[in-house]
Amino acid sequence: MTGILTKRECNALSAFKYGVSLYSYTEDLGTVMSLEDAFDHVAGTGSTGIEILGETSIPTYPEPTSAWLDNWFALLDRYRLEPTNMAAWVDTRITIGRNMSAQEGTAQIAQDLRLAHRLGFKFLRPKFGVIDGDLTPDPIWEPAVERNLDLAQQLDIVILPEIHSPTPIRHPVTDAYIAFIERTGTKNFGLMIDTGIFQDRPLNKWGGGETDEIRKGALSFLNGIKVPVEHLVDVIKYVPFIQAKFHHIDETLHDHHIPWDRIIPMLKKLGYAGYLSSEYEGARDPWVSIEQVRRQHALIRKLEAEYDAAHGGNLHA
Amino acid sequence: MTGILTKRECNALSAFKYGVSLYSYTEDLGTVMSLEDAFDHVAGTGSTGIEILGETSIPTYPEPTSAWLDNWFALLDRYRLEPTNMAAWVDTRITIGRNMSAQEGTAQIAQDLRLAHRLGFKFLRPKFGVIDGDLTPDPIWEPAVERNLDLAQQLDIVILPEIHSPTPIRHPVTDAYIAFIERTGTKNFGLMIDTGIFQDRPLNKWGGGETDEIRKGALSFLNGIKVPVEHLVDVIKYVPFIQAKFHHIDETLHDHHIPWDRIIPMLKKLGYAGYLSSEYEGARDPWVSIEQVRRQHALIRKLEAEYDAAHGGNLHA
Amino acid sequence: MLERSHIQSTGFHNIGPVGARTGFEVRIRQPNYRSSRLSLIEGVDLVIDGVEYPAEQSRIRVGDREYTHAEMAEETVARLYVGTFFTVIVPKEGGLAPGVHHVASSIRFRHPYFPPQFQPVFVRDARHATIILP
Amino acid sequence: MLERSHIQSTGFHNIGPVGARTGFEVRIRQPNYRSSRLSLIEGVDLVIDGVEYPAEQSRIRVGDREYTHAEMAEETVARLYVGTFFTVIVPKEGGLAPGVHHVASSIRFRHPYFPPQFQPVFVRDARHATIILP
Ligand SMILES: [Mn+2]
Ligand SMILES: [Mn+2]
Repeated sequence: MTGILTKRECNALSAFKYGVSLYSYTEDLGTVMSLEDAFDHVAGTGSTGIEILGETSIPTYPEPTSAWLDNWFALLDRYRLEPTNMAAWVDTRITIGRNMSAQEGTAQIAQDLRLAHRLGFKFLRPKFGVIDGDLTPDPIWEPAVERNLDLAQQLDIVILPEIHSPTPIRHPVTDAYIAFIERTGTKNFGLMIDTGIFQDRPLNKWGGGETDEIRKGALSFLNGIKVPVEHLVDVIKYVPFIQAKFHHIDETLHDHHIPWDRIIPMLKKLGYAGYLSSEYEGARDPWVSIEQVRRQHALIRKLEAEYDAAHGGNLHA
Repeated sequence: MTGILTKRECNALSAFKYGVSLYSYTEDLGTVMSLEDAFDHVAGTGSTGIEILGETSIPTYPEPTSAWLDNWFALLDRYRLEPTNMAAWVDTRITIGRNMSAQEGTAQIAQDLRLAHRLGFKFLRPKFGVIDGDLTPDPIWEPAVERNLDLAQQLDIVILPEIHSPTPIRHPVTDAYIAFIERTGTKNFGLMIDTGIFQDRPLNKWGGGETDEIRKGALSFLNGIKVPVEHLVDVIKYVPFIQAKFHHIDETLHDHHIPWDRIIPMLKKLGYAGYLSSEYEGARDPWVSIEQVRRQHALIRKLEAEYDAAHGGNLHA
Repeated sequence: MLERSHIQSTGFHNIGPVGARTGFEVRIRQPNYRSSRLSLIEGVDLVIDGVEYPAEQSRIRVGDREYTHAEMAEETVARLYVGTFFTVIVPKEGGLAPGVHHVASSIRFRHPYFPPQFQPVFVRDARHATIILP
Repeated sequence: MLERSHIQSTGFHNIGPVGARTGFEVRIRQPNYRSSRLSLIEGVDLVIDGVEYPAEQSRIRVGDREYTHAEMAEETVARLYVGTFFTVIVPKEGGLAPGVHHVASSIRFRHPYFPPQFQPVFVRDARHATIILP
């Protein structure tokens, strides 16, 4: 390819940033892997970013000890990693008989925003409880987020609800988030895409710790909701961060469920230059996750390099 | 049983002491288990004693850091365990072309005696290199030990070579150790029995990290050398410590290789009142060792209780 | 570090005076991928050698603190952290016999982000474990 | 903590400048039950995708220090501790291609307490491992 590049082509040659969510190492953490080991594995992929689950990674969440904080910053420094997204939860059905009020939800998000900021994160993903089989978030999500927009701006953090299977891109839940962004004009709320929405072949294992009961009830979900990658066009301008969900990549670098060969060219074409943060969610036999994450990085980097080679070379190298 | 007990019967009612060697957790240590975890597992068996391998358990052997020493004593205190035996090695064939001199062997043992003493151990088991297929120890063993007898006495440590399969009790190697004790009159040298010498059924797995080459060459060894438990009578007066080697105990508390139902009554009859320090050496799948050690303690305690019940009750409870 | 199985080998033992045991304890690893407010755990049911010990009759110890089933349900601040265990304390006159037992556990998790029809989720495990001291 | 397999996932990577790689490295867990003077390790042979990389042509890094095969043989003080890894540094022009490789390792241990006819003992492992960056 020669000649002057169009604006879109220039964008297309921006590079992905690579990261890993410690969710990938679920069950390994605490049984065969320490937080420091996890840093080593993330850095060993050539990543620049690390994503944590606040209440999982911080042993005294919501209040880290000063020793933990010292260690956190020492690890970031030693392994040359930057904090990307911190995952958090708003446990709306907080007891069996009572739901959180909007005020409690607001306090939860404010607490997590402050914690994420202390640790150096740029994104906060709150996971709200849902009220129905369509996974409609508890209505407190909107006031709880809105009352925190000023705080998020002060702390320079973007709050990102996750577009996660079985909720697709074109869905009232996603529409409601976009309407909120348009109404408030905020720069501190956006969408996080979880690539599990593109899954197009059935899962026979699931790493989320769920059991037979779930499996039977949610069978169609586990077959993959097969969102067409073209739907990214609708929302990409609201998407500063992507969780690269996957379940199994074999020795030939073939992913059995997620169509990276369509996702990656589309993200490149759309000029996405944010993180792809690995979220392995497959077999939880000890240590399998470490190698699976490495395979995903090899696969995605290869697809990115192929796209770059086919579109005028890697200008950002 | 009623009436006045004979001297032997009184002796027979002395109680075993229970301990665990961290050798049991080989391969788990450093992959799924920390030193502190190991203390927890040992204490969880109801043991009072802990046995370590000096160069395995001390990450900067031969010189522990002061932080490690502080932690060691804190763990002993927290888990109410006493140090029993420290295993050590005299690597006689120290390079491919050169053997240790008697002077070097002496220095090695002195170093380990001092280290064992610092950590509070009462026994030191040096494992010498051998010079032939009969497992005859390198002749430096005798001067290297003899030159350390005064030091051992000062430090109140008993040096214990291990009577380990395929070397039985009635063997020139054992005879030489006993002759040494008789000649020197020392109280700081004795025999450690490894219960692997009583193995009377073949092993199909071996946990020592050895490979096919060894397995083929040492086949008769792996079948068990079947030392009669009655041979303990010959040497028990030189035996202050026993390593309770075993390989597999099933869910019915049946040991597949070691005849505890003969060993335990014999040790009771002989009035043995020292430690039985578990040495699990079986399948090394992660975490299996923890449960195997617990089964051994349940089995041996049951046999001890049965013996006591049949011989006038447990006077030491 | 904890064993991968939910039920831990160490910590399975009788409680109460020797000869007059009042029950037994089992250590369970918090197996979920995130820490959990105690109020999100609706109970831990055990089955030992086929005998059921339902959550409602046991207590749970987290660190140094013990909770009844009703207290757990209202505890919205204290958490079961990932990488830690909790202890199920089960009353049983005489305790369990020394030897190997078959132990099954089922944790009833409420995940607020799961649809209402999937509440609670039962997270199960089973294994052999050994009581050493009578 | 290290992976149970001798060959570690992390640490398997090319070395030298991008575009002009000079070789690759593999991390190996010290798999013996006791720490080992370097002089007791007579070498670490690798086979990657069927291609042999004999110990004599590699170097070993322990902590910050690198050893040639000959230097290892004479190093009687420094040890490979249990719970730690060492790195095998293999010269190979261009390095290894990104992707999944089959990696086999064989450590030649000399155990002085084994009879002379069993020296050295070859302690082997094998697995798939991934090179990420070209
Ligand atoms: Mn996700
Ligand atoms: Mn032994």
